Amino acid sequence: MNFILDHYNYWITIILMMAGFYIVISANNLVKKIVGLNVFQVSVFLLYITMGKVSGGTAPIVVDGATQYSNPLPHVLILTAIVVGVATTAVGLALIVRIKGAYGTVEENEFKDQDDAI
Amino acid sequence: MAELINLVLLAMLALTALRIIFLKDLFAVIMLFGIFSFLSALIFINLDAVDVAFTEASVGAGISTVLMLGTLALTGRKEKANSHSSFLPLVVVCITGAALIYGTLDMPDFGDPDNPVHQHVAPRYIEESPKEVGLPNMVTSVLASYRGFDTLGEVVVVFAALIAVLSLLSIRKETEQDASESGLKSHHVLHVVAKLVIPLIILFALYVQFHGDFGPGGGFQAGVIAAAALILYALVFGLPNAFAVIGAKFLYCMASAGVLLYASVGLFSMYKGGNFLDYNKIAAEPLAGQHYGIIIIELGVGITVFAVMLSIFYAFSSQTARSNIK
Amino acid sequence: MNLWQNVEPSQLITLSILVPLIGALLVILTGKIPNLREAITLVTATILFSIVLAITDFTFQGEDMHIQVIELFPGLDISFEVEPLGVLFALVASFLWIITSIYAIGYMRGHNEQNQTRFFCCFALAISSVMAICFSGNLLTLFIFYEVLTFSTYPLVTHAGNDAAKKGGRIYLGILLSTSIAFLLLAVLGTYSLTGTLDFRAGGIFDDSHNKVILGGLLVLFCYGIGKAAIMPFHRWLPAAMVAPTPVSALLHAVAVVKAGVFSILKIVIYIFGLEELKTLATTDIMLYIGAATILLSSCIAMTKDNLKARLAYSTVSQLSYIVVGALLASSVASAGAALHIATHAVGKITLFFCAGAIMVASHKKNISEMVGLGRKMPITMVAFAIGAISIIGLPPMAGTWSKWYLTIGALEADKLFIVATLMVSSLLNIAYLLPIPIKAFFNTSSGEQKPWSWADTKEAPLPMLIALSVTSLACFVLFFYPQPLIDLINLIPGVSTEVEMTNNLNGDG
Amino acid sequence: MLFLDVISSILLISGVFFGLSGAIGIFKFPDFFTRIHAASITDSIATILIVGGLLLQTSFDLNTVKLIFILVFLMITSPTASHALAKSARHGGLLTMAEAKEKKQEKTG
Amino acid sequence: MLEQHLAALPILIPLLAAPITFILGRSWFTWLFATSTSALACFFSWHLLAAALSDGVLSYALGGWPPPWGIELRVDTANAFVLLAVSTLSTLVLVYAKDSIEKEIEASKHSLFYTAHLLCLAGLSGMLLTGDAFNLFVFLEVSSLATYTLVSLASDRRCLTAAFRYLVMGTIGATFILIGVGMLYMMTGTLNMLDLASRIDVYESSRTINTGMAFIIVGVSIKLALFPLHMWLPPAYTYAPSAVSAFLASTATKVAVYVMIRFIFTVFEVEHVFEEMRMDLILMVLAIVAIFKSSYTAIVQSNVKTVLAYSSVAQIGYMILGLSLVSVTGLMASFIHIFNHALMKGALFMAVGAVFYRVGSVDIKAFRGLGKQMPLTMAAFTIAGLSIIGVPLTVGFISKWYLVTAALEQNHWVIAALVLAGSLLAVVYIGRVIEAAYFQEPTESQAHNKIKEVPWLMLTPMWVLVLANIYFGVDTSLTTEAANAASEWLFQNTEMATTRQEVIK
Repeated sequence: MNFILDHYNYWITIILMMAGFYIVISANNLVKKIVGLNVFQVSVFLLYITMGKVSGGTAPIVVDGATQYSNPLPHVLILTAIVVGVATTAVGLALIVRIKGAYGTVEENEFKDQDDAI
Repeated sequence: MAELINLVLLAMLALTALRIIFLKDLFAVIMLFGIFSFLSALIFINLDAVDVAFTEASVGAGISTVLMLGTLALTGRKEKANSHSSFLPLVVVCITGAALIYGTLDMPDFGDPDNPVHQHVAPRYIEESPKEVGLPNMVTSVLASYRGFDTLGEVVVVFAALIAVLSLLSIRKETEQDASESGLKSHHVLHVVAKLVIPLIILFALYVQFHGDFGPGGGFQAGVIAAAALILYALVFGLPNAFAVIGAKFLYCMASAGVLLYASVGLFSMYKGGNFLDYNKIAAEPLAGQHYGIIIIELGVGITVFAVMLSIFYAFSSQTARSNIK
Repeated sequence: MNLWQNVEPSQLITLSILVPLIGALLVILTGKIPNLREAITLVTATILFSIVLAITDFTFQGEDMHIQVIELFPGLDISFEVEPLGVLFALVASFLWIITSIYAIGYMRGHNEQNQTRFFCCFALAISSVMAICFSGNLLTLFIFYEVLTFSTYPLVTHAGNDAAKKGGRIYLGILLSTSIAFLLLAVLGTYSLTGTLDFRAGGIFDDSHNKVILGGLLVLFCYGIGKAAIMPFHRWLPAAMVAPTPVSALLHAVAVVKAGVFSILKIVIYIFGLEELKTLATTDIMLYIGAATILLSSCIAMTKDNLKARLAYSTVSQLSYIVVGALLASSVASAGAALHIATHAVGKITLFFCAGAIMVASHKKNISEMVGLGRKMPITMVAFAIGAISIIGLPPMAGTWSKWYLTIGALEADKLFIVATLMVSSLLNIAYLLPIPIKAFFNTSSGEQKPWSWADTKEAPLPMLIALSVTSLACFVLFFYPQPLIDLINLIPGVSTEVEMTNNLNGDG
Repeated sequence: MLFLDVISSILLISGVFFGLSGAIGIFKFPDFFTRIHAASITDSIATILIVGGLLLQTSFDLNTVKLIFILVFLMITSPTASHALAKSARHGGLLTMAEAKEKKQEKTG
Repeated sequence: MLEQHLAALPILIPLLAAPITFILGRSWFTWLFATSTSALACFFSWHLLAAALSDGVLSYALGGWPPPWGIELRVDTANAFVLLAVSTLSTLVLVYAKDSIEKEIEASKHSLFYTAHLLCLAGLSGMLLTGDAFNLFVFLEVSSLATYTLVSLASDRRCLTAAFRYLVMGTIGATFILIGVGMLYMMTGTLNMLDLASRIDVYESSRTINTGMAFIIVGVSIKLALFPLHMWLPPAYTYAPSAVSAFLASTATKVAVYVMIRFIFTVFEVEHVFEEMRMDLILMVLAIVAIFKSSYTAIVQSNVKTVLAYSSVAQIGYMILGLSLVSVTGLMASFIHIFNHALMKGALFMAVGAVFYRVGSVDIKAFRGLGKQMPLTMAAFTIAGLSIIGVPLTVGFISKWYLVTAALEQNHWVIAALVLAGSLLAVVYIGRVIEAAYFQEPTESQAHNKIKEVPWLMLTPMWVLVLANIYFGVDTSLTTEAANAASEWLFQNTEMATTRQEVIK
């Protein structure tokens, strides 16, 4: 039981990751793919933050009287990763806008058909 | 108590994610994603990651969602029925998931202070950084000083995103008669409130920017918040007016300048005989050097993030405007 | 005789490779002036021959000649070394290059061929790489220039540029390149990983410590990897390459390229495996029988061909396997015979090709059935053809006699009666497919009354061609009566010498 | 202090109640305008009550000031957002339930 | 002063130059600036390789913080060698790009192209030199974002879908790496690669670490387009502008291969990955399937750029095969092939780009008769093509030689034979193009408008690469020495890590 409680966080995180991953590879609509990608990434962020938590610790900002702080390193890494994620999202969305303009659709199978037709 | 909140939030997160899979209405999908982001920000707070929560709320839930909605305006909000089989993706996902679950079996217990992750590198950050870097916010110390090179890379990623978006979507100034069309012209209440709120937002952005050393916040969050202020302006008063306030060309220069400002701190420390980004060498006193260095690079980060986020918004919304005219 | 006394002997190797290369460059530069271009070709060929003669001289003097050019891999370099077998091949190739150049001038002009500059340039390049193969000091060098030779002759094969030429070129390159990459390179690397060296060494680099099964596999890989030796079933490229202009077929596909193949096999057998080691391998016999089968089968195919060049091509396939068989008999006499056959078959077959080209230029006939009565209009050509044919068959007083003689003795010595029988049957087949051609040309009595075509406007071929084919047919005679220098040279090959002397005595008695 | 705690609890509980009712309203109400009515209750009264409750929990330091700022900010922005939504809906030609009924009657009549 | 910062300069120079290039806007000077910056980076990477060859390992602590607390740049022979290939190719491609992009990219986007190119160079250099697992992820994303930009700059609309597919797959790969790094960090508490190596206790094999390793390997495999995760590569290379294809094909995947080698050999112990988890078998099988399947696919394509793209997937198979042989020679073969393949593919894509510049199409039909019309370009294509096939006196032969030697060292005769058989397939797909160029008549429309040779600014870099193909195929001392030092260093590294562990304890 303890084992389950101790790993509950990880498992939910993994379920989230897999939900996101599934959306990415199964979705036909490009916007949804990007949403899936974001869900996937945010879940990975959760994994990192989860491992940085110390029970009974506080946020890693020096406060008088606090003895135990959570690990600041995962926070730093994820700050970086979040920004990287939004950068990727922006590029992906810009591509979608252009694809819509060029093909008239953002459904993967439809523009594949158009390409094959050429 | 915290554990319980955590459990509930995680469960809500899982529900949201599963709902996203099955919804066909893309607008709802994006809204759910915004909720997902906010929920995860809450979890981050609960797990003591205040800086991350701040960033996730402003960047993940804020800018990402805005951009997605902007895209949606151009591409249509219904997902068509999926024709191809979803069997293979399911298998792939199951295998990946099984691998991950297998990986968790040896993972250390959640929150245990004896975990290896808290042992080796982190203690120095926690114990020494207030002395070595002189900032109470350890996240900022690590971000800007110990791992300053990562952060430089991160700014460059943002800059690269700008290059990518510009190469895909060009920003064009609308002509005068189009200007009357755009914006929420008839919303007088909005106009008034926006005028009231925008200065406050910018003030808040500045607070976040310069208070990042002491509390949660820093260049990223500040840049995004400041960009949000101008995005609000552009939404309410129309894109042409926003261009009049800050033109695209100027933003490009700002984006480059931010990166260069960051890097120039590194170069200056090289000039002073230290390694790249060695703030100790910037000033006579190492602590003062750390302080100057961090303030300047955070400023660089803020400038670049602000300029890039706003330019990306410009790029998307000028596409929308053009398609509306058509 | 030796014009190159002042040159360091080892530098002669460099010169022998560089001279044709420089010749090729000059040919390109003077491409606009045909007379000058062809003069350069001739001069280059003559210089090369004199260099090779000098090298021969030094070889007889027992001079040790070797150079290292560059280290390609640690401990493995591109190096050249003179040894008697290579000298023999170099002599043949460089001498025949002069003749072929003379012939080619007549042929190319008589035929009004396109792209003559490219032709002469590639020709010189091919000779250059043949020289490099002759003097290669290790297997790596041999392999590299083997490939260079393939590529430099490809433009010659596809010279005509029409569909047939392209098809031929594709088969040519396809077979030679694939076999060399898939089998030969593997065999070379296998040898390297087994022994840690690729140097040619007297008595071979393998010894009893190596796994026999692997060595047997390597032998098969070598035999098939050297596709230029045209062992069945990888012989298809040779008939296909006959689309090339006749001088190319003559020099390259009767002498330089195919001989480079069998020369490589011979060299590998003698210097890599060693004759003693070869005897112990199981696959030697298998390859021997495949070689014998190639001899017989291709002779049979040759009989069915009406196109003269195709018939000659299959004849070449058959004759090449003589040399392969000679090498694989693993007897020193047979090896000597095989080495000698390189020279004797070369002069014989080149004569036949010259004649085929002369007939084509003069009468535009390609098929044997159309050559009835041609002997009266082109007596010199057809006489030369007869001489070449007799030499190939191996009847005295032509050069081919000696090599077949030694091969047969070698087979007897190795107790391979089956091979002896094969050689005999093959000689009969040679008679059957070669002799009818001159006979019909001179003595066509049967179809005398009805002549669907007239020979009225047919004259002898251009003078340069006649000179060339006379010289080579003369060489067939000369080599019968005066084979001693070549035999002496062969005697110098380690592991081959003693037995040859013995047979010499035998020969003298007979 | 007990007194403050009690008041704060009352404020928080009632805030949660309004928030919950607003959420239920969003689901249960039939059309856009009624739903936005429910939503704006969550936005305005629920937040005011909750932030007010929290204010009483603080010890009147920097956090109090921050909460007051948040309160003011929310009081400005939430109604504006609801207003903008509703106005856009009107602008886009969406009818209230009553109007829709009227129109229907006109058509049938 | 520069000596001291040698390790950081190849990253910093393009990184700083990129924003400046962006501001400079569209002018002739932008090109000059970008090219000379890249040349400068190339110059320093030469120095870096020389320094690494003489001094061994160079460590540069960024921010003055000692590793593992700060980020470390760690230069050894291996990454200096790959870096040299990357920066040289970048410079040559930039020279080539000036004229090439005139026809393929809108004029208003030229400065964006140069900026993205420099960013990509900076990202790739960062990936190579960094000694920090998370920093690797950051630079991976820098290079990836720049790459998506570069691919999407072409005028053909299909480049958009190609770039999108690349983006999705690339991000999945990067996220997998992130998961893997996270798991490693969770079990060790450090991110520095060397430190990780010393703290991963392989004997007490932990399931979390094994999973983390698997995720990193899969993530990198996506980036390096290991079969069957290569689906993004062919469309991306086909529809990208030619200069971009030339740069990416010759560098981007190679850097990923290096990252894989680095993780397997320096972070996880070799014995652990290969002997306990039998990763080598999986990689070997995948590599061989990649060689044959992709070569076969290349044969049936009609677009020459697609042919070359599939050929790249096959060639990556050779590199992975080399490393899966787990020997110094095998690893050396991989390194040499990384370098050599950059030379060949660069030249090939440049030649194809030159054809596009003049003819406006890269279909195999467009190549008909070009042997006469564009002799220099097609000669370059032919020589580089022979190099891909592995003909002696070209670099391809050297790679193949070492690879087969490595296979035979361990008595893998079948693999040796398969490698050589694989190059036969290369004969076919390269041969098709060459045959079209030299032995087929031009199509009617092409015969009419006289096709000339491309400008010298395009020919020069192409021929520099072609000559390099021959030079390094004859004088192999530089490549062999560097690759040998690199692979030996990587094999010794395991010992180094253990000694270091003792010191820390």
